Amino acid sequence: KDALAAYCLMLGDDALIFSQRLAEWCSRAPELEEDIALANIALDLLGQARMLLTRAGEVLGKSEDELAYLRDEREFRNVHLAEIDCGPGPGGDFGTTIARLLVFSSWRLALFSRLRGSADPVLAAIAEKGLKELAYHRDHAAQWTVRLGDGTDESHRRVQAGLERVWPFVDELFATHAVETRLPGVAVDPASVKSEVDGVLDAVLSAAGLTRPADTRAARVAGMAGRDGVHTEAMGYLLAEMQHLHRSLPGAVW
Amino acid sequence: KDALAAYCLMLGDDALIFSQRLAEWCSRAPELEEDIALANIALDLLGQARMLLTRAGEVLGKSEDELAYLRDEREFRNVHLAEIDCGPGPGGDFGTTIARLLVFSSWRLALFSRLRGSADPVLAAIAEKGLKELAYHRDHAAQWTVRLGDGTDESHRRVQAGLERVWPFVDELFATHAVETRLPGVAVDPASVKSEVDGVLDAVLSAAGLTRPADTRAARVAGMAGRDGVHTEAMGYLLAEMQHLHRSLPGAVW
Amino acid sequence: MADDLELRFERTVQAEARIEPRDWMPDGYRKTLIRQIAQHAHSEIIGMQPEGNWISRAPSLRRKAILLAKVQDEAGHGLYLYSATETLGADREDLTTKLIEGRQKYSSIFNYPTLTFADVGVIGWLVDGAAICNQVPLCRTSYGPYARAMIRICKEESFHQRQGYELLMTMMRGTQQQRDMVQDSVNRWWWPALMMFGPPDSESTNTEQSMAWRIKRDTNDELRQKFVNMSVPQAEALGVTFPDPELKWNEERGQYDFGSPDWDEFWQVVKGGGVCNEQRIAHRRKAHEDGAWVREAAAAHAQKQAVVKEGAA
Amino acid sequence: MADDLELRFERTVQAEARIEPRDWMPDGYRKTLIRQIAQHAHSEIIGMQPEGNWISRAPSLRRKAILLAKVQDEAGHGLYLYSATETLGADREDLTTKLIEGRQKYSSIFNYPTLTFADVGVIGWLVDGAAICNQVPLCRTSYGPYARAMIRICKEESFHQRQGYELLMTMMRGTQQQRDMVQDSVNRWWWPALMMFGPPDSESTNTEQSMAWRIKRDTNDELRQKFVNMSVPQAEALGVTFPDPELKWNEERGQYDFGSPDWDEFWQVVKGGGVCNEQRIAHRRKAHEDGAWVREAAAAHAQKQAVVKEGAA
Repeated sequence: KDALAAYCLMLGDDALIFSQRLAEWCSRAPELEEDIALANIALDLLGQARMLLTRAGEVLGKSEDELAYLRDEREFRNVHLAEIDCGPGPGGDFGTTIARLLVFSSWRLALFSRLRGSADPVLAAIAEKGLKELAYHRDHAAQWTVRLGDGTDESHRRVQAGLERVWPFVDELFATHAVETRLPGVAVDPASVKSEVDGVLDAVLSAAGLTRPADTRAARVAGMAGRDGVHTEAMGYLLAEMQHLHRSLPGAVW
Repeated sequence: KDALAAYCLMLGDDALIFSQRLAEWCSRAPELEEDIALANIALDLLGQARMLLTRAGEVLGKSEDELAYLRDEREFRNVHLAEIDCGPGPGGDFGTTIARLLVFSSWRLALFSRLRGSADPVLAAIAEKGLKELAYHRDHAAQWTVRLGDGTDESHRRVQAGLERVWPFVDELFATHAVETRLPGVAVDPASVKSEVDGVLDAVLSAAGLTRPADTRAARVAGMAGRDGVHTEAMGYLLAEMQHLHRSLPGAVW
Repeated sequence: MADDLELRFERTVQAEARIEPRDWMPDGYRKTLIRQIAQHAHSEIIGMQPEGNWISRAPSLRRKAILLAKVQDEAGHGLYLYSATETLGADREDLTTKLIEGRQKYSSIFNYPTLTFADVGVIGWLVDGAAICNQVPLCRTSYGPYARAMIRICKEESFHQRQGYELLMTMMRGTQQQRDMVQDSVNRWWWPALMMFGPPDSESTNTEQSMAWRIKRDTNDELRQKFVNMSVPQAEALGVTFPDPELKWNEERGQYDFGSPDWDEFWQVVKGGGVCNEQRIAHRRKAHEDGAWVREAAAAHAQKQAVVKEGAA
Repeated sequence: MADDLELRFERTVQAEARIEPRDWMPDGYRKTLIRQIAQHAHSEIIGMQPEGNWISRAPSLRRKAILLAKVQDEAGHGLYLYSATETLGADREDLTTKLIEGRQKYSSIFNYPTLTFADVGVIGWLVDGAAICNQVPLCRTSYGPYARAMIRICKEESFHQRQGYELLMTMMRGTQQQRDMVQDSVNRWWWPALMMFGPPDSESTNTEQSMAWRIKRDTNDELRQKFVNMSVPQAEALGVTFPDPELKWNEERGQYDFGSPDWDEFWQVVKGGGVCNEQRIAHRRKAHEDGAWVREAAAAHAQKQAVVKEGAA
């Protein structure tokens, strides 16, 4: 039961935190159409996050908002890829954002497509619903990857740099976590989708004329990373902004 | 009594919020000596803030930390000049930082030099102690203003742009507030130091070969500005970062 | 011939029928429309900022989703409206340039800062409410693409308005601190909302011709009165007051009397001297400039694709 | 002649007297010193970042002031140490370039992230504690300016260490959540702190010559043991445990036995593969590059002033 809640938090926090990052683009995208598209993706992920946190909350006796707003950094279980600044902040640009979106949505799509067969009917239903959304996210990222890879020298350079920036965080996506091991039939072992995702990424990068970065592996702290609640230094600032108002008005109704 | 507390909050919040901004430079200054100097100034102002919030808290029955960490944005009474981003964030650079420091410290020095004669002995003592610090801050800013104004074309352009950026917020510094009016003999009417400060600024700008920007006046919201708790949109983010941890651990001891 | 065309145009307008992009239209009509629709589009785009300011800090996930969807809708409205100007021969890039160079205006209301989350609700209720009052008549405006865009926009804005009001209702049922936040926000936004209808009729230019062309259908003062009449009972239901001592029911007129906004402030903000004018334009400029390389890349890729297809054909 | 100088140098060092900048010294001694002092200076400067990360978020004004003053002290230490290298003919700008190009190292401990405010206390207690163990012997090092800088630095670092320990003591007397934060932080920092003494003596290079020159005075393993012996009772007083199942008192040796750090991790971090290596260097590079125009302006102004003075003379 605890493992199920932890697993829902893992998947839910990925979506919540990445959605928070994507929403930073709102009113800052390169063109109006893209402002709408990124907001759409952020909304889809926020929706997924809400369902997953709600499911975790059923087990833990907490609401989605208690889980989103009243947990401390060490209790968030999202992967580092979701939390790092890939733009519009100083940590990236649109090219980096697209690189992250491509990796994240290809990975999550593969996970969700297996999660449809989960023994937990709620997770299976969430996966079923999310599948179409994630397919759109991945297509959107793939199209932009090709456009930027093929477009101009500058766009090629930038999206390649974006790939280099996010690549060290890819390893974590496929590392099996103890929580997943404890939920056979319920959770998807991310290691099992690695070759599928690799294939997708290789195809897109090849169509875009981009080079797959060398497989480096971001270091861990005593073997721990995002799934264990050990985050990058960017995470604390993200949470401060996200949670401050909620924490400032205890007992308020929204 | 309430007016005294409000007045202490006004002067205390100016110092607290500006100190928070200056401390953002820590580990980011153009050279090591300047990293030390800006941290020094931030520390002096933080010290002034603590004494002033403590004095306000004596009247209000609150601790300095309750006042710094548990008030909402609308309860902060600092001037806008203290809160705007003048760098190292995207809202400015070292030139803008120096421009703000020059204006702020010239103004506060003039205020404190009259505040030594306050009928409130605590305020008078705080002013006496702060005077030497502020004289150093002003000198430091004046030296840099001259160095940048005289240095290279780029530095001249940047510090001039910095002056243009901060100038709309100067008007608020000299606007008499109802709280000050209600404390004759205790508070200093900021309008009374305007010509003195103008003289100082003109002398520094002239030595630096810089042009005094036209006197524009930043707009108010229904006549209200920082002293009334109406802030710029930058303030909420500053407070989220500053207060988040304190608010996250209610009942904790630091 | 020209007279003939002009006559047909006049008749179409008089008959409350629609002018379509392919129809002949007077130059003044076209220019006035482009300017008006562009300003409206700019307002939607700039209007994303004050509310967008709270997306990252929204205090519940439900409110975050609602707010993000709303700001996204505004981008969508901007898109329809820029498209409508394109049917008149305008160019989106050119209009954007005019916006960020300050040569075209947008609704001044967005030059006020959003200071608390209650502002999100009050903007929905009062600002969108005022916008709807302004826009509902435009659903019957003479230019077809504009009228159709307005129908869709008004529908979505009514939805936003209800959401804003519902947020305020929820907050008013919350803690005292929340109720104070709502009242404070109403105090700050009431007068700027009244200014959204433009200067008093006695000082307003352009109105007469625009009324004749059915681009505009009510005077500023008529719409303002309508808005006040509508808003007062809503405020009562909510439990807030408007910061206007002159506001009271006039039995004789069957309408509310109300005070006059600070028109000096209005003109100051219109002329660029509002709290956030520079910030809003700088934000838009930065987004536009930072995105230039992306738009260039997309164009270059499309160009290459076209060449490939042509070669294949 | 050279032999004569060398002899005098050797005698001075043997006699535990000080070599001063004006004295002759072997090239290898000079180079080794510059490298060692520069790395120490770089460590102070890079070390500002992990703790500086919490200044804006410090949970009380008192802790904010203490932390800001501490990080400022680190900048000061960096400054003394760069000055010491300058007495050996090194150039600060050149050393900074070497740092941001990754050609000179700094203490690997700063490549671990600070994740909670407890880390500020634990860095004070364990990291500064380990640094002091490393540095106290250097107060008697053979090169005068370095030894004098170390005396001052050690004094300040002892102060920082006490402040860090005091913060942890306070937190341990607070809420359960605070106690958990402290234990979690100790778990994350204990092994990296042990690694601060460098690889085991069996794998350490340079040690022998440095010991002969009295640049180094104890072996890595000796210092590590000393640190463990010192820290265990402090942990007990605090009420935390170290994450080492092998840690226990050895009656026979009169010392604590303890486990071996993960030396693979150590080498990975040294080689640039730690959690924050890139981030730390990028931060420093950005500050340096963003400040270039300021340093140029200061130089240009000084130049102009010098010309004016010369003209007047």
